[in-house]
Amino acid sequence: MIQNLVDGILTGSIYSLAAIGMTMVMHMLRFANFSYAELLGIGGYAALVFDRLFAALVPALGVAIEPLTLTWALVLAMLVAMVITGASAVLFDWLVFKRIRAKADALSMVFASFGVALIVRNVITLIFGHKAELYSQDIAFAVVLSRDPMLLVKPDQIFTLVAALVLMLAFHLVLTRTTFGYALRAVAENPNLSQVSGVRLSSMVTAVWMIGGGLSAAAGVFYAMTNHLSPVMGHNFVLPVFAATIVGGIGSVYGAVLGGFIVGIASGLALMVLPSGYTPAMPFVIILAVLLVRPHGLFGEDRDA
Amino acid sequence: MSDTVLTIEGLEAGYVRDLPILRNVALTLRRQSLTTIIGPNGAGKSTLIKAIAGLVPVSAGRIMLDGAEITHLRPDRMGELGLAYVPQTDNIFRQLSIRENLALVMRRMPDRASRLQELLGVFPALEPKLGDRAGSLSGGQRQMLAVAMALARRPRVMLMDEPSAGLSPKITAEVLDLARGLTGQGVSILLVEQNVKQALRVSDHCYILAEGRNQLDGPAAQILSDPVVGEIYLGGKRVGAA
Amino acid sequence: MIGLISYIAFFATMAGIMAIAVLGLNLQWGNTGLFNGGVVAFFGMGAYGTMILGGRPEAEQFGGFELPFLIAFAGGILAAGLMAWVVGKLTLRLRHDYLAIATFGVAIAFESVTRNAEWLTGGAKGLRGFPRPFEAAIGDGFTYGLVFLALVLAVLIVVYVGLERLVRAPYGRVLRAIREDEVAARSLGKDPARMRLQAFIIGSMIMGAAGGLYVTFYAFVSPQDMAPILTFQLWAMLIVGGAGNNRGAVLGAFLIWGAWTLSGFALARYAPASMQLYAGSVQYILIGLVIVGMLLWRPQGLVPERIGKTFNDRAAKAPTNTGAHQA
Amino acid sequence: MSTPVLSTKGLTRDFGPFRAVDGVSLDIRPGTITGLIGPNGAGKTTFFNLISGALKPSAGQVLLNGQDITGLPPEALFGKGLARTFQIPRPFRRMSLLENVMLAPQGQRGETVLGALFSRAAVRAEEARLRDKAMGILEFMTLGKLADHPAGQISGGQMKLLELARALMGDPAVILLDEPAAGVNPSLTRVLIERIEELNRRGTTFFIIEHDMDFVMRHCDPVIALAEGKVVFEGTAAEAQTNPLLLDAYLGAAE
Amino acid sequence: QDCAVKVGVVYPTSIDWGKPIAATALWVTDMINEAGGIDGCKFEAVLRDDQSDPKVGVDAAKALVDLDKVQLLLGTVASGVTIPMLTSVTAPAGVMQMSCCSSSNRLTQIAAEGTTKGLWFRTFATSNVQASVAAILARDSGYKTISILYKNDDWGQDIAKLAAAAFEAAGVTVVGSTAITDGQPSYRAEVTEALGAKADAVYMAIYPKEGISVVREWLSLGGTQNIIGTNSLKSDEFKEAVGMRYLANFQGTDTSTPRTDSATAFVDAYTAQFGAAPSGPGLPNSFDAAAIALLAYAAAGKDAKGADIAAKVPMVTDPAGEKIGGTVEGFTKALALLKEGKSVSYQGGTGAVVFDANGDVSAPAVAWAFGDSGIEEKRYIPLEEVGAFMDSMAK
Ligand SMILES: Nc1ncnc2c1ncn2[C@@H]1O[C@H](COP(=O)(O)OP(=O)(O)OP(=O)(O)O)[C@@H](O)[C@H]1O
Ligand SMILES: Nc1ncnc2c1ncn2[C@@H]1O[C@H](COP(=O)(O)OP(=O)(O)OP(=O)(O)O)[C@@H](O)[C@H]1O
Ligand SMILES: CC(C)C[C@H](N)C(=O)O
Ligand SMILES: [Mg+2]
Ligand SMILES: [Mg+2]
Repeated sequence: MIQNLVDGILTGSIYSLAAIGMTMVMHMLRFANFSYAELLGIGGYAALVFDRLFAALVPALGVAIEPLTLTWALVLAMLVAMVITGASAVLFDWLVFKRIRAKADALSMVFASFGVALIVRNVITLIFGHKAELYSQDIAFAVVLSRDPMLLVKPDQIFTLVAALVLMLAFHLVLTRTTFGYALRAVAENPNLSQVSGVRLSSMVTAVWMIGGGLSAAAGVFYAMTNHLSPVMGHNFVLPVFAATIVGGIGSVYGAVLGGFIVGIASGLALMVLPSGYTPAMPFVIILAVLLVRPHGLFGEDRDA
Repeated sequence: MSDTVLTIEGLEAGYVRDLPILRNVALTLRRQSLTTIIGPNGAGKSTLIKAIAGLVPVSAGRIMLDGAEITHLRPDRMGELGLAYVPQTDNIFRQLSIRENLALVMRRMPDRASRLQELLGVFPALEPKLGDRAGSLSGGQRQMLAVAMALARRPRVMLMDEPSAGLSPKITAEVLDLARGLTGQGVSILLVEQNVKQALRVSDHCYILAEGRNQLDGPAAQILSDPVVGEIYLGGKRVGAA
Repeated sequence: MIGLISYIAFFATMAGIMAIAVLGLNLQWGNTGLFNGGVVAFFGMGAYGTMILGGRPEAEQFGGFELPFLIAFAGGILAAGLMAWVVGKLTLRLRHDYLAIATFGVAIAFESVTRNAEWLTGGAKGLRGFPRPFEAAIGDGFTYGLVFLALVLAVLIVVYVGLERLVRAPYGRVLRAIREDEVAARSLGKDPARMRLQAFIIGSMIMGAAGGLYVTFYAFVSPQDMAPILTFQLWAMLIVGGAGNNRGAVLGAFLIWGAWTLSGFALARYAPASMQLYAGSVQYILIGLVIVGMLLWRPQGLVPERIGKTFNDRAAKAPTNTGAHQA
Repeated sequence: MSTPVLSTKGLTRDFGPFRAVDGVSLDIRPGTITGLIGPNGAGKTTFFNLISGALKPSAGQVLLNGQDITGLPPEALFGKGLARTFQIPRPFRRMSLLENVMLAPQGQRGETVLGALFSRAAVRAEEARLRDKAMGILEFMTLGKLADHPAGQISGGQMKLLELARALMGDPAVILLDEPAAGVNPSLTRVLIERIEELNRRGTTFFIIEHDMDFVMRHCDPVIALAEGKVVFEGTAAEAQTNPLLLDAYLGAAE
Repeated sequence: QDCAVKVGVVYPTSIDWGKPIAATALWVTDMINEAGGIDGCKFEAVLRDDQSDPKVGVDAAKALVDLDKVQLLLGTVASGVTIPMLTSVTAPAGVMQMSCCSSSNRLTQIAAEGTTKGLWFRTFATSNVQASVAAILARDSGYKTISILYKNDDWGQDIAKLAAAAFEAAGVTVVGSTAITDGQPSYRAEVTEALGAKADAVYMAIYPKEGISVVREWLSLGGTQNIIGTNSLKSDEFKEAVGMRYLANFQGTDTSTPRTDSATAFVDAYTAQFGAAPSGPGLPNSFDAAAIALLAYAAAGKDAKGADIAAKVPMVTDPAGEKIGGTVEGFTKALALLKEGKSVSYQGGTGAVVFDANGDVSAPAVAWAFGDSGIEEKRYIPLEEVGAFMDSMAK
């Protein structure tokens, strides 16, 4: 029970991380972006390439930072990957979304993003193959926090959790306390009016993609650290990340993080109440329940009000 | 420095390609003057203002601000050049608080704290609501906020699209007086109003727009007293309705 | 030659079945603005319902009532409608993305049930065994393909005509008004909750009909048919064809399904042998490019919604003459 | 004195700690054009929202023709002959102006599934009739030329007119208008007033929020003023004009 | 000679483990062409991807049958796709279909009903064999309790049930059975659940894709390294991703062949061809399916219909015939013999394949393990032993 709860929170922290970016991208660009989760894949693989490169160039970087499996090489690679992923997100926007945004409604964007997701995922497959890839062959053993009740956690996961919480706080403060944050929210609500209020639309769009891309790259790396890389990982993340975003309420950073935990915990506890085959449905049942009580998610706002 | 601050020549603009709403519109705004544009609903007044602010694509003609062409400038650059715009509808950010709305437009201003106090002095009704979501404001309160946002950056030229719509008579008078007063402080104002009589009383000059074209212009007082104009545009008497 | 006709008939059957489902979706989204992210669940409910009622009995398996085709088919449609009623009651007060994810959840839950509730749905191995209508009389060869196509087209036409009547009539006007602005519609005396639920149920029943035809055609259904990809395909058809326009919906179904199969076909035929193994990935990339390209080229869809097109012929309108602002 | 067509008893609405409408009790007599004035933020629109069912009251009652309609949803009230317009227009943006207006009448046969599918001839006839009527109203509002235009692509003032056209189309017994003249060209306002008065002569009751004092003075009787959620004045327009309280807080020195 | 005889191949090439299965089928086609082809013509394999989606698979099959006029179709993996292809396309059109990998019992049932008209074959034994072997291994390793993790699809549900029965029959208590649904980002909850049972060993009937996540998670949480896995985990990718040092106690099961060299020969030939040992499920099965079907086709002649080809299958798998291996030489010899009207006994990657009346194969089994050089066979379990065990279960 306790273990399932803790597992849920730890797994959820990756969803949370990705959902922070997702909620901002969705809020500002006003469409459900199915290609967002593919950025996890881009980030994960970009980090793989640079991790190998850095570790080969400077072998000293290749040692793990105890007690994590994270190496300095991977830390650096992750930073590079965040930039690369952000930049590719900006590129997709420039190539596709910007052009459609100019002419059509949100739903065309949704489906364009679906198309982009297909392309990205399969290009990754063509480049890296179907095989699973790992940053480190080592299996990071969980440490025993308590024997009764039995409680096991992996240091990497704790690290991810802390990172998610710190980033959440940072972004929430940015959005609610800085004029940059006001500008992001203003663009989300009314692009025209924000322009005449002196906000440069294209820089805000770029900023939000860079942030979203960077966060999802981090999520991708953290995920691959505790699991592994595969071209379909983005695809596997689409739903939980969406769910987290929606449960939290689109546009709310706190909501995204809480939503991530809720989805994680729901998956963790599902097995206690349902036969194992039904677990994939569990997060959605929770979402349904949350939305029935709060139709705009936990912290979401009614756009029409 | 020339006497005119804003010049529009042969302007053609519209929302969709090949369907101009404005045709060959010309207008000059004299420095420190209050010029009002009036005309029937759907005449193209808002479109004209939006075209100046860079929100509607211009297919022909030129817009000059202080001798520099701003025709195809991005809307967010206009503020830096001292041009402010109060839209007719959707003119506040509903999801942001009043304070955030104002902070947003003042974000590059060093003296934003004191400026905020000045603005609240002009619209005291906003003061108790500073922390509220702007979407919860009444129609008139929203209008006050919108004007305050435009004023915040101390523009040299202000474009105001029906700022008085929805305001109580008292506040309407105050806003119009405020506009008048601003011209004394070096601001030039281009106003669109349906509240014609009150607006013209404080204006220097008046343009009449109909069906996307210039119809008439002249000193405000003269337009106000012109019996024909009064009949057609000022609600003096009813003409030609089906 | 016969081969070509046979294949075209087969293709048209599949595309026709999907077109039916897309029409149902168009009523929900194009006209009512309901973002149904769980289309496959209603399609599936029609499919499983039809199969359980019409299929052959099997050991340790509920269902297999061997009801006549038409009754089983109607039962499947009703089952889809019933599910829509329950789901609609629960979720229709949600908006946009929220409704989409909630209905998506319903579809995932539905898939879970089909995968795991073995006694009811056969579990992952699926349900099988359905004597297709007239098959005994015609045999299962080429002619049967044509007959079945005729059946599908007949259903498609009935659904198309019915929906055209609905959406061109004041009924459709109310739906669109609710889609545009619920508050305003309510202030004009329209009941959004009731209308939405109605449109949702009707649309879902149409999807259920498509599902019923689908299992009848394949005589087999399994959770593999319940994958979210179907929801995506149907949506893509609607968006590419033009939401809000029934002709667009049908056109989109044929085009996207055509693109889906043609890309596989073209790769099999023309791609160099070394590429063959990457065909899957390349095909997905192609499909992605087609969708993105279409949206870049015609974001409103091939046949966009026509605003103002109502029940009566446009020409009946009197010439207008306004003079108030002719100075 | 005839029984009020609309009355409120102690109507109250709180937004959190803020009381926007504070125990308003009012009677609207049938056949009047009652004006509602008051400073910005006085609670006028909120009051309309409470009457029309768009908002639920925190306390108090609304009666329509003596029948308690408190808390009924707007769609039910429209059927009972109560229509309202919005201060900030809410057009059905991706529908033509004509469709916007034709939507309004209650109980159209073609609005049911069965009617739409099977009573084609009847529906067609009904539509033809509604179309003529709607076109008439649009022409009158100077919107005839735009009948086929999407309502999302008209000017701000035109949207206000459309708002009014929709309300008129339903032939309601009571119409609540929220600032019908704001943003409307004065010449056209005159036309609107004529129409309102004509309908009024035929028995329609109007309850109008308006800041245009010309309008209120000339056409509204009685006039009610709201301030900070409370009724502060009830009387004739002339009395309102000289009421010191109103002069100070609402009309201002300029008037 | 410019003539070509088209053969349909439908496998899920867009899915990781599908690609090598398809590659194997194409490789066999090349070998048989090199060995002489059919009536002086070449086989032309027309490969289509089914994306593991029934609609797409059926469409591909339909196009192959109608437009390319194939009389033989190889495919596919997922039973959920194979079944509608078979019942709505190939069987009605009289086309022969042979699959490498579909293991659903339902296919046996369909064949038994006569729906397939004898046109259906598969080189994959139904899951009974592997389940029995798993139980034998568990018993012989002295495990008292076992926890089952299974892929939540047709195959997995089936094998999990069979295995549970087999374990109980062997005196190994099943203390938990957890479904692994693919496409989940994390299997932590499932693993935690399975760990809770604290079993001596764990039985894994999953694919490498989830397997890597599940096993790494399992091990990192301190799960036992006593693992019994199905043939689906026979994968270098799996071995590498998990790491040899954790797989010392791993025992795999698979169907096999009476200890001939043919299985080893297949592994060597495959390694030479593709530069890596055969990993992933169904590769020898794909090889054999293609080889048997194409040899039968060649024997039937280039104008043969599906039924004619099917009729020749027993000639290729005749235990009394001359043994031929899965090499170009073997195929050359086989083609010559078949032309003379003699039957051959094909010895393939899965051994001497024999189909029963429903197109099913039965097979002896092996236990295998991961070794430094790849996959190593540890123990051969003859048909009799498997059979005896199954009989003991039936009581
Ligand atoms: N949804 C809401 N949440 C919080 N406060 C609200 C809400 N709606 C209105 N208010 C507040 O209630 C008060 C009355 O608003 P209302 O819109 O009724 O004013 P009004 O009299 O119509 O003003 P105006 O003439 O400016 O339109 C205002 O102070 C407003 O800020
Ligand atoms: N978003 C839009 N897209 C397309 N056409 C539009 C749009 N907005 C306005 N129009 C068209 O442009 C014409 C002029 O509109 P505009 O808003 O400039 O009028 P206006 O003079 O400001 O009227 P009002 O006094 O009613 O505000 C309208 O008749 C309308 O047909
Ligand atoms: C082991 C797998 C290759 C079997 C396959 N999953 C089937 O459905 O039969
Ligand atoms: Mg305007
Ligand atoms: Mg108001």
